[in-house]
Amino acid sequence: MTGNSILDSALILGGVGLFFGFLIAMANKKFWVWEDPRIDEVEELLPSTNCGACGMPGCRAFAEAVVSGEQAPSGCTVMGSDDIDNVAAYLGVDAGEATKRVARLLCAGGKNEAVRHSDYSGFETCKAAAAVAGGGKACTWGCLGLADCEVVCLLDAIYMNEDDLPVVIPELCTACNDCVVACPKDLFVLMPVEQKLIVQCKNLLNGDAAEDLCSVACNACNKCVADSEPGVIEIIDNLAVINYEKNALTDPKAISRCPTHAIVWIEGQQFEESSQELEKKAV
Amino acid sequence: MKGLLSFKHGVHPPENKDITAGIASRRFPFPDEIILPLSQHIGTPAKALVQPGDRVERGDAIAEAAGYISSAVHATASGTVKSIELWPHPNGDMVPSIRIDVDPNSTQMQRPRIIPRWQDVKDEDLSKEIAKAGIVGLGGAAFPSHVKLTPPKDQPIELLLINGCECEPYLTSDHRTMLEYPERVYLGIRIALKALGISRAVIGIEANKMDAVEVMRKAAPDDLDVTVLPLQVKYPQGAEKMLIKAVMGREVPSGALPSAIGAMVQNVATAANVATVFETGQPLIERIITVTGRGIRKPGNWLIPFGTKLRDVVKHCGGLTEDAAEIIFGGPMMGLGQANLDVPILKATGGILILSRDECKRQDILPCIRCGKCLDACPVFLNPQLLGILAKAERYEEMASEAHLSDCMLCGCCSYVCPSNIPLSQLFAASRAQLRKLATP
Amino acid sequence: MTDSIVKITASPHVRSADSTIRIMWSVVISLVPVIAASIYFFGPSAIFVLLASVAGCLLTERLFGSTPGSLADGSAMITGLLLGLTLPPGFPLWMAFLGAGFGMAFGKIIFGGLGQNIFNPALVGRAFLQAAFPVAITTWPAKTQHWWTLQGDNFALPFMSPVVDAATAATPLGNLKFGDDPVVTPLLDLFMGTTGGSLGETSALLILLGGLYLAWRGHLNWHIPLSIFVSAFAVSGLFYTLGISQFPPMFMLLSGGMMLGAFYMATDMVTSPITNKGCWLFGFGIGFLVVVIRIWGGLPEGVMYAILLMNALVPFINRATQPRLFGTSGKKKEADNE
Amino acid sequence: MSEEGMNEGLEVQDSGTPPEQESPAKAEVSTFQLVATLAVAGALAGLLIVLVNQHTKPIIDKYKAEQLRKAVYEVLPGAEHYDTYYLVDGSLSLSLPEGAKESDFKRVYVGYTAAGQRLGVAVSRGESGFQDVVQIIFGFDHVTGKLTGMKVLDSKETPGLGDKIYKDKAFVDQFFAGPETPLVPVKSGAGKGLPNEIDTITGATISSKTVIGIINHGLEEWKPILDQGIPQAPARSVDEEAQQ
Amino acid sequence: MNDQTLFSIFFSAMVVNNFTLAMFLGLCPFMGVSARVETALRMGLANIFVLVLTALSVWVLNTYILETVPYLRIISFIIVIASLVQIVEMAVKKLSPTLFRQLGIFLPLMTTNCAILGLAIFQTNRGYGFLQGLTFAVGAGLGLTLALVLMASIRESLEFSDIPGIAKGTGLVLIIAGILSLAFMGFAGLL
Amino acid sequence: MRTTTPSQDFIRGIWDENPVLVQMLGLCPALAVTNSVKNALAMSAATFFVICCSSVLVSSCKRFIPNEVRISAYILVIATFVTLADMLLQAYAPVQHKELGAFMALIVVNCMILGRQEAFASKNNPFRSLLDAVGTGIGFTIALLMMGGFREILGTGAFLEYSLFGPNFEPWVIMVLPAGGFLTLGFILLAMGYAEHRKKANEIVNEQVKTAL
Ligand SMILES: Cc1cc2nc3c(=O)[nH]c(=O)nc-3n(C[C@H](O)[C@H](O)[C@H](O)COP(=O)(O)O)c2cc1C
Ligand SMILES: Cc1cc2nc3c(=O)[nH]c(=O)nc-3n(C[C@H](O)[C@H](O)[C@H](O)COP(=O)(O)O)c2cc1C
Ligand SMILES: Cc1cc2nc3c(=O)[nH]c(=O)nc-3n(C[C@H](O)[C@H](O)[C@H](O)COP(=O)(O)O)c2cc1C
Ligand SMILES: Cc1cc2nc3c(=O)[nH]c(=O)nc-3n(C[C@H](O)[C@H](O)[C@H](O)CO)c2cc1C
Ligand code: SF4
Ligand code: SF4
Ligand code: SF4
Ligand code: SF4
Ligand code: FES
Repeated sequence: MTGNSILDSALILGGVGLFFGFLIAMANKKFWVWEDPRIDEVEELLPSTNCGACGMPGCRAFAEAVVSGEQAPSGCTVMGSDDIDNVAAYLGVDAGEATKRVARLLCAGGKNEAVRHSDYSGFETCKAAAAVAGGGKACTWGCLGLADCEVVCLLDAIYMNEDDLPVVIPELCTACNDCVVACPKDLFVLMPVEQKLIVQCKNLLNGDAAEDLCSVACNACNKCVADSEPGVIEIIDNLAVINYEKNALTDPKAISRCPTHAIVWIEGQQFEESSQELEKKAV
Repeated sequence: MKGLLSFKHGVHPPENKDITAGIASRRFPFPDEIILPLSQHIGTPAKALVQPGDRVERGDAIAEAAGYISSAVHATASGTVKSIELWPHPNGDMVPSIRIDVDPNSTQMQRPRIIPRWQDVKDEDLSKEIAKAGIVGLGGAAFPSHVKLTPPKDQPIELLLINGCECEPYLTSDHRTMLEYPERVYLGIRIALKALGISRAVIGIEANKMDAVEVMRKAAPDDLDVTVLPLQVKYPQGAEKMLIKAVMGREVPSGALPSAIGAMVQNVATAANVATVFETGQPLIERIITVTGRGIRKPGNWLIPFGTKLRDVVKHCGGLTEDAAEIIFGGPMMGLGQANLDVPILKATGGILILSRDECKRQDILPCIRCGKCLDACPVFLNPQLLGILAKAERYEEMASEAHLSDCMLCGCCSYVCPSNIPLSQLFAASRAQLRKLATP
Repeated sequence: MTDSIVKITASPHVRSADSTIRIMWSVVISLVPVIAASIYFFGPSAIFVLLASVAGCLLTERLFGSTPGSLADGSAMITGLLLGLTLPPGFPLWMAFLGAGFGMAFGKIIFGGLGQNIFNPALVGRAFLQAAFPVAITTWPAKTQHWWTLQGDNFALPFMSPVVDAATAATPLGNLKFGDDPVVTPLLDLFMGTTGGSLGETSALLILLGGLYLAWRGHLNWHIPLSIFVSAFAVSGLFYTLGISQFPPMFMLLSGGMMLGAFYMATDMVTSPITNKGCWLFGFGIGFLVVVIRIWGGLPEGVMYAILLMNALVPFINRATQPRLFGTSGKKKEADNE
Repeated sequence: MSEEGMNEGLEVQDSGTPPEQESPAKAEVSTFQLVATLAVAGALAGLLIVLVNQHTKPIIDKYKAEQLRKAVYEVLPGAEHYDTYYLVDGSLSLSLPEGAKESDFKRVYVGYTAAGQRLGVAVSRGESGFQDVVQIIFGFDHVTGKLTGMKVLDSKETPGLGDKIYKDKAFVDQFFAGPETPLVPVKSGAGKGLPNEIDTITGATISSKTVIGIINHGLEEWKPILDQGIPQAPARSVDEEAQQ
Repeated sequence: MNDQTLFSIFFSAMVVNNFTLAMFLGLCPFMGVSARVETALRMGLANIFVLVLTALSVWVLNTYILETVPYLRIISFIIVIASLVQIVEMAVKKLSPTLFRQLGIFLPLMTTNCAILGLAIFQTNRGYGFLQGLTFAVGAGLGLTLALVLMASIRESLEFSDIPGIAKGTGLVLIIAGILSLAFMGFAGLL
Repeated sequence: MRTTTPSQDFIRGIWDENPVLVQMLGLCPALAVTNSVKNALAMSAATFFVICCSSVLVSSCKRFIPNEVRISAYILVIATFVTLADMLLQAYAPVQHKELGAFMALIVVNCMILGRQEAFASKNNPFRSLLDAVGTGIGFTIALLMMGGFREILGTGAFLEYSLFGPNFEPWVIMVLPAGGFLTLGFILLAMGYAEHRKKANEIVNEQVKTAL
């Protein structure tokens, strides 16, 4: 080793650096492309590990996807939840809904109320059962109780109760519409929590014909119409229909004389459970 | 059996046709009540023409077609209209239906009317007469026949195929139709040929009905260019595309109608009923229906008026046996399971099958073992295994775009062979329903 | 039955008699002659090794399997038997048990259980053992004098090395490839099974019979063994006539795990392609790889690796060999491209 | 799945801050700055590395030479010093042609006793074994052709199996027992007692045979060259040796 | 100097000593980008491209510049790779946005992919010449692509399986890689 | 933006965001050189050295580095230290150096290190960066030791070459092979997944009970 080699190596490395620095500078000039500056910002917030675990080729690509809305910030597995919040906050994710909405079930005919005239056997999903003679339930509008909605709800906001009816936990429901799409009987409706008066039935028969199928069916007796402010409830096709335009006028009196309890006033969760069931859960 | 014309893949379930094949058809007594749903066919439901309290005679039109693809409904017995209300339909829904209290004292005669001579009707107007008589395809789909008889101008029909395959196990109604009414079938063929403006027809019959082949050959009029062709016994030989493949050796292009390759398929019973319209003036109000299976005491073939309730049929046929387990409208492969004895018999009901517990034993559903048997069974060369896992994962769009769900005939071959008992065709039916729901906002 | 109907189900309302459970147990039954032969040739050691590996499989499935009743479907039994049949008779039982547990847990259960695995569980177990205990799994004790004498050191203590004092014998493949004076074992011996080797790789005849029975019953896809044999025969025949390899083609087919692999392991429907076209490709690939590994590889036998490698390709093959839709030319429609 | 869920929850509660619209106006970076950064950094790095290299190189070189010397002495038991001969144009030479790179030439090491007597020749050579190339050095008496020793310099053979070619003393010792060449591999215990037999390792036949193959091929290659005669090395003193 | 034949270099780099499954190179992208076949294939192609580029530059560096200062290898290689990748990325982005969307976005991953530097180092250590280096790069690249695509097709088909909760994610991917690696041992000794 | 305390900087990398086990970074060395504890230690030590030095240097010089050549510059810094570590190891622990082989040089491209420079050192002061680097380095060491220990014990029956089970132990050769590397990391992740699963299951039950009551 001589002093020469010190010079050599400094020169070589410096030279290589010079060369490529120059190249990069040139390339930078020549190949400049405008980009959304937010991408840079988001990239700053990302962990920059370029691991690709998000399925995107590298953090920058992920940042682009997040900025363009194709990916949710939570797609990054490396970031902690605080960091995810930061990214979401930076991008100004929509403010929460002004009025909270939840999914409500328009059927109360569980296995203890509704008549089954046949046993469905086969693939245990509501969609599959609905394709076979309506699923074996006498009321063709009613809930089949095979829990497609429970499965599809990503937030575990739905559980099936002892009556084989899906119960929506209002605190967990984000009104994502998944259950509405999933139910082959179209029994879910998203509605504001303030709408407390609900007809839990879709049966279009009247009188005994309806009650023969289900003990909590709306039999179109008109009592609720009489018991509420005019125009709030109307019987259409043998079913009580509430006009939510006039939601302010609704009041619990409407349900007082309903012979089948098809119409209900809900202060939170549908289908309150018996204390017995709660105890069983707690164990 | 080998060496006969057929198609690739398919299955061969036990035929069980001997239960009723030898029993001649008899007229079914008129029940006390008739229920006639306004939608007994593919297309828009018909529009009622009567009010509760109206008196109707057998053969009167009580609902008219509500559009081009729609079909009229006629009173199948004389009596009084009781109401028009929601009533259970064999497909599981509640649909608006006309209820008629049958007059027990009526002679059940039709009103006299002028019957046009079919030879004199203009070719184009034949289908209008057929439409007026409420004729729909009796092969199962209940597609209004007048629509099929007026093919698009740019796709001229060259060959009329008469479908006498009756590939569904157990059922023998088409078989009996051919044995008992060969002349009517031929008259129906003449009328259809005239309506289509062509001259050649082929009658395809599965080789397990050689007596029908004989009868049809014997009855063949000399002046008609008709061939009676025995076909290999294989399910679903009677499906339109399979029949065409077997007879013409050509595949109906995916997504296209048979008219794309110049073919038109009509069921033998449909042909026979077309003939009746011009022979006696009777619209489509009754047909031969096979009541069979080991779950019914007295199986047989019956000429049953539509709208008769399942309950009445069962009662008249001796009732259910102890181990009856399932009631099915149609054959065991594609028929609809019935949950309610109040459902009425429809135009498309070719048979009522009551299976005993042994016949429809079912094992647990196991995971798919990727054996590929379903691929080897599917007559339209789909990949039911892939469709199945996609359906389970609820990836309906992919089913349609990647796996060609729309080409599935729901024939059930895949479910039939699946050793893991996966109800594939049921999943596909459900997926289609879900896709339809997603498409309509 | 009265007014109310007991059952409604979807169409079709009748089903073929075939069932997965029946298929699986038929496979077990068709293996009985092979098992009997292995006991005949190797004595009680064969029973012990098979028991250990079956026990490992059943226990693992019972403990970790997703559904409690999954033992009844017979697939765990098959895995155990087939793994046992690929092991040498003197194999320590603790190793057989361990390999069976590994194969079941990481070859099957972790993928979600029956029907969902990518690799053949029995072969995953064997590959693990081959890599973990390469000496023990290639130790073929020489034939003992008496039928009832144990071979090798079946009862080595867990985690301890087996002690083998008896002389070791060479398998037909090892002999031809690594032997000091390579000889081609007579085909008749291979056919009847009077040669050394793993429990199940001895009698080609019995395996052939079992396989044909299954093929006749429709429980295995005959395209696979056929294509394996065709390609192995053709490729090895080519190299043999060119003078590049010392393996005569018939020897290639009858020796080692070829028969068992082709009839029982490559045909596992879960881990083989779904279309017949795919099965042809799969089989050709296996046959080719076996020949290449046997002729040039560092190991005398390549059936296991060939099958595992092709197993890995199955998802890809499945993608590439979708059936042609009725009424289309088979080429992807234009619309599908975007 | 749950992550998406998390996000879903977030959307509801979080009132969200509007995006910071003031886009950080990208300051135009001067070309000079880019070039300078890399060049200076490179030069500094080079400097640092060279300094450390100056410190470590002698140690590393010494270690390497030491390793080689040890290996040569090990496979030529009794040797006290050795000379490196290069194969230049088909014959052995002690020196390289002007300006040639050392690494381009094949070489052998000729070992001497303390008395300056030629003991034998050591050759380093590699061939592929079970996993990858096995590199060994072996010594032999170039007159009688008998082996004097063998040492594995580099191998990636399977630990526990192939690595026995250097860990299994019984196997290695056979090469020091002066077997005749060419060597013949035999299964352990199956030999006929010939003087050129080597017992292979059970379970690592391939690796064993690789070692034997390397030696046989090495001899085939070098024997004819050595038989042409080895040019005499200039006598050297013990001091020189120490300096090397 | 190295006298391995081109075929053996190629075959060895591709299967026998597969970079991913036998040599543990480039595992981070292997884990990350192997979820979909399309992506995996593109990543593989981008890999091959950069590997070839690297092999070329390394050969130039080795033959003309680094002869006297071997200890500067690591650092020079990596500067060259990092800069080249960056420049190519910029160029592709500008010149062909389509190509950039398909391949270019994988480029940044390359700088921290040890397969690339690994190739440079092995190429140097084994003294590969120009053609040998190129062959090595292509073989290694194809090997990476093979492993990526295999893994991706397996993972895609597993989307429908009921993977037990604890195995969802990387654990299962590693086990599959382990089994693949076991299977690739079948090629041992082939060359 | 991020508000963390210095002690969090330090702790984080050790377990909760362990670079290998959680973030899946730097997998190549973690799998390649962990067939013995000794190698694992040597690799950890070298990596530790490199990550600490580069973090401090990068965070001190961050002002001078233009964005466009950021990556090149970081890599240059890292490569310098790797070269130094390489030479030092070669001089003072030649045996280990040989065992680690090319992976010593490959520390340069260990995405974990570059990741820390990009994500942390380039935005924080040298002290915090050092803390972060030390934490990450310890996390890396822990992961490597877990793997090395598991593989060496099963693969050779020894720990740090000290025989644990006596001479009759049958080594599991697979553990020291490449496949064993993948499987070992797989096992560790499965075990962690299992622990996580249990924790979550408990939480869910608790929550359900809470919401139900
Ligand atoms: C809009 C529409 C138009 C149709 N046009 C014809 C036609 O022109 N010719 C024909 O033979 N069938 C026509 N069909 C009927 C179908 O081809 C087919 O016969 C019917 O759907 C029932 O067949 P299947 O019982 O085999 O399912 C048409 C169907 C639809 C929905
Ligand atoms: C799977 C399947 C099986 C069928 N089997 C028969 C059959 O056996 N006999 C029959 O006439 N029609 C059968 N069809 C209906 C025919 O496809 C076709 O719709 C009918 O023959 C047309 O005649 P139509 O309009 O007069 O009903 C079947 C359809 C499908 C999808
Ligand atoms: C995981 C594994 C690693 C192996 N490693 C080696 C090895 O390093 N060297 C070797 O010669 N054979 C190795 N083998 C090859 C087998 O042990 C082979 O059967 C053996 O070389 C044949 O020798 P034998 O006749 O003594 O059994 C290995 C096999 C396996 C499965
Ligand atoms: C023809 C046939 C061959 C089979 N071969 C194997 C086999 O080689 N290994 C195995 O573990 N299971 C085998 N099985 C059983 C079963 O398919 C296997 O356990 C599944 O891979 C588990 O999902 C076989 C089953 C059949 C029907
Ligand atoms: S699926 Fe969506 S809308 Fe339905 S209950 Fe769950 S969170 Fe609410
Ligand atoms: S609400 Fe709908 S999806 Fe849910 S269980 Fe009832 S029928 Fe099924
Ligand atoms: S139901 Fe559909 S997928 Fe199944 S066999 Fe029939 S056509 Fe094919
Ligand atoms: S027949 Fe059933 S088990 Fe076999 S591949 Fe098809 S769906 Fe799977
Ligand atoms: S350490 Fe990340 S790719 Fe190798």
